[in-house]
Amino acid sequence: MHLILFSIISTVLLVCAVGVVISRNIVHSALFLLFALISVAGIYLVLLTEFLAIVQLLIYGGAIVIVILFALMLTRNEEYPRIQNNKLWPIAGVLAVLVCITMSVSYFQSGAIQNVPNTIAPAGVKSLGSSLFTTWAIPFELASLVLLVALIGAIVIARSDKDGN
Amino acid sequence: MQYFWLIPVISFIAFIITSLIGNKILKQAWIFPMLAIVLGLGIYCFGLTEYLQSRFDLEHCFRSSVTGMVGCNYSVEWFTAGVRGADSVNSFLGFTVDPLSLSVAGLAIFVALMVQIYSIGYMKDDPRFAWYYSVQALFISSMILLALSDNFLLLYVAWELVGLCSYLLIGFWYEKPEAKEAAKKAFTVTRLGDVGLLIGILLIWIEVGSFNMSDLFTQVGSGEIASWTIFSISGLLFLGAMGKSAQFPFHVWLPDAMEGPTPVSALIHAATMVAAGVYLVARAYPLFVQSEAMMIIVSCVGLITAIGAALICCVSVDLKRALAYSTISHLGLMMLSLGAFGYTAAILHLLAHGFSKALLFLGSGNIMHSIDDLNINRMGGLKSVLPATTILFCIGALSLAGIPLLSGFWSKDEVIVSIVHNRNIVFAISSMVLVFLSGFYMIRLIIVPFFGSPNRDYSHAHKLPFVMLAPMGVLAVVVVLFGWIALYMPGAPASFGTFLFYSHPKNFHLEPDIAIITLVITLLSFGFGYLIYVKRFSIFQNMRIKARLIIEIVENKYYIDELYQILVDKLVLPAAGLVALFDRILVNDVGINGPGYVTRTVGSIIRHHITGRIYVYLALMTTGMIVLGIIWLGIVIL
Amino acid sequence: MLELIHFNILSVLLFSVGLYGVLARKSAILIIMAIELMLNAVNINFIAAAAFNHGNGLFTNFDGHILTIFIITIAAAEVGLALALILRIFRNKATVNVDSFDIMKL
Amino acid sequence: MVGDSDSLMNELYNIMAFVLIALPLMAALVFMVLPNLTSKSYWLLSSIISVITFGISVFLFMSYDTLTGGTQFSFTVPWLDQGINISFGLGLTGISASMVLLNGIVLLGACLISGDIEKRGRDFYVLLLTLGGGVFGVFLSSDLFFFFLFYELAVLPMYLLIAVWGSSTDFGSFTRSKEYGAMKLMMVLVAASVLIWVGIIAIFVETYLHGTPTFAFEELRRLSENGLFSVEFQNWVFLCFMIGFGVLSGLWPFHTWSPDGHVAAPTGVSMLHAGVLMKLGAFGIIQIGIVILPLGAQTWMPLLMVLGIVNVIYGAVSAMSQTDLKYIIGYSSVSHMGYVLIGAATLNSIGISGAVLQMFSHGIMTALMFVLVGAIYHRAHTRDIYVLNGLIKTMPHICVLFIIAGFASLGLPGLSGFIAEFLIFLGVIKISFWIAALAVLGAALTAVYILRLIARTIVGPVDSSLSDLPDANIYEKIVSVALASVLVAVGVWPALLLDSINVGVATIMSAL
Repeated sequence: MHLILFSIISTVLLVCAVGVVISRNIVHSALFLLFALISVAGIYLVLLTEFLAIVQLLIYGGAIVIVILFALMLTRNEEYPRIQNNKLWPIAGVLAVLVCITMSVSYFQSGAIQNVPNTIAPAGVKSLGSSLFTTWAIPFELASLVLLVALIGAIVIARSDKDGN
Repeated sequence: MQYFWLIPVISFIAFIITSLIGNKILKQAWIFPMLAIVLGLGIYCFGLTEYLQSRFDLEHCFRSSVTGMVGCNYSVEWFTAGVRGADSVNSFLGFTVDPLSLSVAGLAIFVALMVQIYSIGYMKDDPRFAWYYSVQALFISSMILLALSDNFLLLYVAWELVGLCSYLLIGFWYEKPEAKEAAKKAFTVTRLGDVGLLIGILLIWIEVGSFNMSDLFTQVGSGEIASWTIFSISGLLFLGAMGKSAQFPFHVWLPDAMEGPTPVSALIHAATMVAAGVYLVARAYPLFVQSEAMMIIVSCVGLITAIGAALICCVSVDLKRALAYSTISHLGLMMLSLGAFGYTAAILHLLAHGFSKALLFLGSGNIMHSIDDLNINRMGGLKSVLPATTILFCIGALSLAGIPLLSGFWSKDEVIVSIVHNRNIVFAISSMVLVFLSGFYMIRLIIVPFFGSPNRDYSHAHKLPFVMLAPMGVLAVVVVLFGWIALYMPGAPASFGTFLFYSHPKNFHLEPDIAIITLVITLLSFGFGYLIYVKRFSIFQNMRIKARLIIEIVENKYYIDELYQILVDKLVLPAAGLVALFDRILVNDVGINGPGYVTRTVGSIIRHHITGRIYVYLALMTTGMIVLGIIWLGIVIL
Repeated sequence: MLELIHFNILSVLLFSVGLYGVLARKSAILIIMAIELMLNAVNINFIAAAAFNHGNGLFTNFDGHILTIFIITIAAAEVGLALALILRIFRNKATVNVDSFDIMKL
Repeated sequence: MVGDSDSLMNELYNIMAFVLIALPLMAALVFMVLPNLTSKSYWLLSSIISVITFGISVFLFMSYDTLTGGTQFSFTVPWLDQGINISFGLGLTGISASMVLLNGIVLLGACLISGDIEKRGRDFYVLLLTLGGGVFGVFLSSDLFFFFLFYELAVLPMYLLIAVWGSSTDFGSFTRSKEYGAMKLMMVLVAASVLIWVGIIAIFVETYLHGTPTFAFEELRRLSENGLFSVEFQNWVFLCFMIGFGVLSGLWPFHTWSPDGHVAAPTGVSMLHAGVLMKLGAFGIIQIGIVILPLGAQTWMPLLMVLGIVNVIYGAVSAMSQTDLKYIIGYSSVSHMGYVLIGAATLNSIGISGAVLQMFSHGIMTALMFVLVGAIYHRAHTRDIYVLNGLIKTMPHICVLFIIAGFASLGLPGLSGFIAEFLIFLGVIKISFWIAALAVLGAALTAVYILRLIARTIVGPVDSSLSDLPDANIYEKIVSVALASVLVAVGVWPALLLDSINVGVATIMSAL
């Protein structure tokens, strides 16, 4: 049952992901990305991690894709339909395949996954929360600082320099 | 005698003063050098008297067991290098007073004084009058130092300094290309000989452990030094002597050196500096006599030089150059004499030749001063224009030709005696040929310029000032009287043979048969010259045409200069050019720039991967990752 | 039966697709999207590893989840900044084609 | 109070060596923060500084007690002592006394002569003083780490000094730009200093492994005497030192940076370059290589001697066919530094003291030559000896001094070069007759190219285009006369320097 669900979701995920990288129209790419990210949330659900699935939907599906669409809108020009692969794309394909092979082989070769239990346990949101706010409290606060800096940085960078020019 | 060191020092001070302020007192610039040399002569005379009158019981004086002469040594330390006491070299500023140094120093001081007086007249209109006198003072200083020094290092110092003065004075009129080339040639050629001298001195130090001459002679005398070493040391020293005394094949610089002012030729290139080589051989005589082979080499070099130069002198048309060749010839004769164990004879000839040749050069200076020309074929009949000069010149020339009672006669006779006694018949006959040749060229130099009919108009001839004639007169008196010291005079402290000798005193004695033979040969040569140049016998003119080739070779100085020129032009300079090219092309452009070029080329090839496009960097990064992954996998699998 | 290795392989495939997108496409925005895919691949890996890493159904260790949360956070920040940069560049160059961003060349 | 002022004087006396290094470096720093003054005022200030350093170097030289010997004016401050033991140590030995004096003289001369620098005056004097301070540091350091630090400090300013204030020359068949000269000099010297640094680190590691980590000379020397360094170790480390330091002394075949550097460098920099910088290498070989690695020295000295004699002959022959004044002097420097290398390679006290004396003498002589060549170039705007002629008519002062320098170069007795070369010959002939013979021949070859130079440019008929050039200005006169008098003084009375050099050499010999 889980396996079937997993197969369906991961097929959708991979198809959407391929759609993102080969679609000629960039807006289609963005939509494919949205579906791909939602599929990832599905994977999380398969892994019984519902909290992260929700976070995934909210942040990726909600925020990031929207931001990307905004960016697309702001940088819209007539060359979008013509944006093609660059000259390196065959090499890129080869490299991607190579990475895929190397990493897969590594997974099969490494002994790290031999001794894990083959059942999935649900992660309780409560214990996750307590871990996040006790053991990981300082990194968590730092992450918020990073977000703040990124926010300010994004504003500073993106703002049109009326006073500069 | 212990004040002898003052002589060079005073002259050196005069040199400094004159070169500093000389141009401010231009016409009076002669005062300080002259003062120095007069003082020097005073000190010298005082010391000489002291030496002659002493019973040699003075402090610092002792009789050398090797040379047999009494020498007085005075020295102070100059410098020490290296670890004191263990492995070091000590050198001393020391001088020795013995008959040899007294003779040569006396010659130098006396001739220098005469030449300096003469120069007041000769050089008076020269814009570099002061410079002339200051270099003269430096020369005297170093020449006296050369004669007095008691160790080889100091001798070498003085040796190079006289070479420097010679260089500066040959190039005195340095605007003339010939003068500057001649100066360069003189210094370079003598310097080549000095390479030998310096190596010889180094070898002496290795063998003896000091530069001191008497140390060396003691060790040589005691037979501690291998004969091969003695041969090589004396050979190397002789190389230096050959360079300085213009012996074949180093003789080429001396004729060109006549580009300098004539008084300089008289002092440096006739009487004193060129005799330094002979002096060096005489100085190191205890070394030379230990090596029979070396003595033969010395004689042979002397003989070849003497005959070769005499032949050139017979055809030379430039008065000063002819005199220069005559000087070379006489220096060769002195070497020959030294090689034939005629030690005393050689030194006596050195002195007699010095006085006479100085007189001759000053005579040619008079001619130069009056008519500004030195080609003897353009003169003739000068006796009516320059009567005093004619007489003085004749005295000098006849003395060198070996006319009895003049000083040259005594010394030459002694030289011939020692050659005849100590060398084989070839040398004896050659020396007779030499006597003939020297008689012939001297009579030629008398007849052609001074007698016969004038070949040019002398109406513009300058008058000679008294200041030029007076020193020549004094020199002439010396030339006439000097030879008599060879003989034992009642009342005199010693004859020259008992004053200056090697190993044991030996009075001179005239050997009548040899004296008569040489005299006859000389007179024959005079007659021969008379027939050619006065009677102008046609038979000789024909001979001249017949022997054209030979004469041409002699007139061109056996093409030795050309040979050297070719050697330098075709061998040395191209070789140097090749080395420079090698340096620039191979060492620099290939060796140094090469790696740089390779680095740059490789860099400019591989920098093309820097396209500035992010995906290229990422692709490379990914490749690297894959490679690392594969390596990791390889490690894990294996 | 669902095993960890399935998730690993899914993650590898997703990562490779993302990598292809980053390397092959010209549009800067598309590259960012591909990067998001790669990040998600990593996230899947983390979560999967965490989900299978338990003792008898009890979690002792939330590191995988926590890291994913951080990655999502950083991804949000990164996208914001990256898009700001792209906007900036677009304003200067009127294009988002990375072929024209080659001023890093010497 | 008397006691206080006495102790103050004592204090000052003890840190004199430090003051000598610090003064020019501090001055350079101060110049950097000073407001923009004119080039002339920077020149004035740095001249004052160099007069003071000259005074201190004379003081140090005079106060070096030759009876006590050893290292005097020691001054040590620990710097990094946790397990590494680097200390900032200074000290004056018999050899460095004369080298410090040399640098004092040449730095003063170089400052005085550079009054005509207009472009970026402040930067020029900052770099010049840094260079001078660095050289003082090298001569005075008693710690390998700081030795190397100062060594680099002395080398690096050279690049900018040549590249910015130098001159490019077109020789017809090839050109040498100032950038090229500077770049080559820098590249070669830095590559060489890598070798030195490798050697220094190797020595340190060796001491570290034996539990006595140190960079200090005295300590290293003691360890070496106790047999810490094996023969194999000494052999390869000394080879590093020999080549690394040798390159700085113009060791064949790594010498071409030197003539090209001279051709490009401005006058004052040329003086320091040939006068002092090239001495650093030989100083390193003598003071560090031989003392710390005596066995390695014994292994490699035959090679160094052969390379040295190649330097002598090769440099002289190359100089013979050069047409540019600076090239001739540059190659003559290569030739003369060959004598220094030979002298060091003799490993006997006479040869080494000759080498040190030659370093001094050549430093002064070549500085003098560059002053004069710079003056000629400044006036005639060419250095081609086929264009220049009869200069003595128009520039008697410059030319007479040039002739003196030339004769010092060809080893005329009475000038310092002779004694130095003679001592080297003596040292060499104890080792090999033929090397000595070649060395003497090299001196004769020197005569050939010096006389050729004099005959071509100085004497002879004068060209009309050169007939109205002015003679030396007052600074050139002061500097050149002072340098020439040093040449004469040392030549006439070499004991002036030899006394302290002998003491220094004795220390070195005791290490062998």
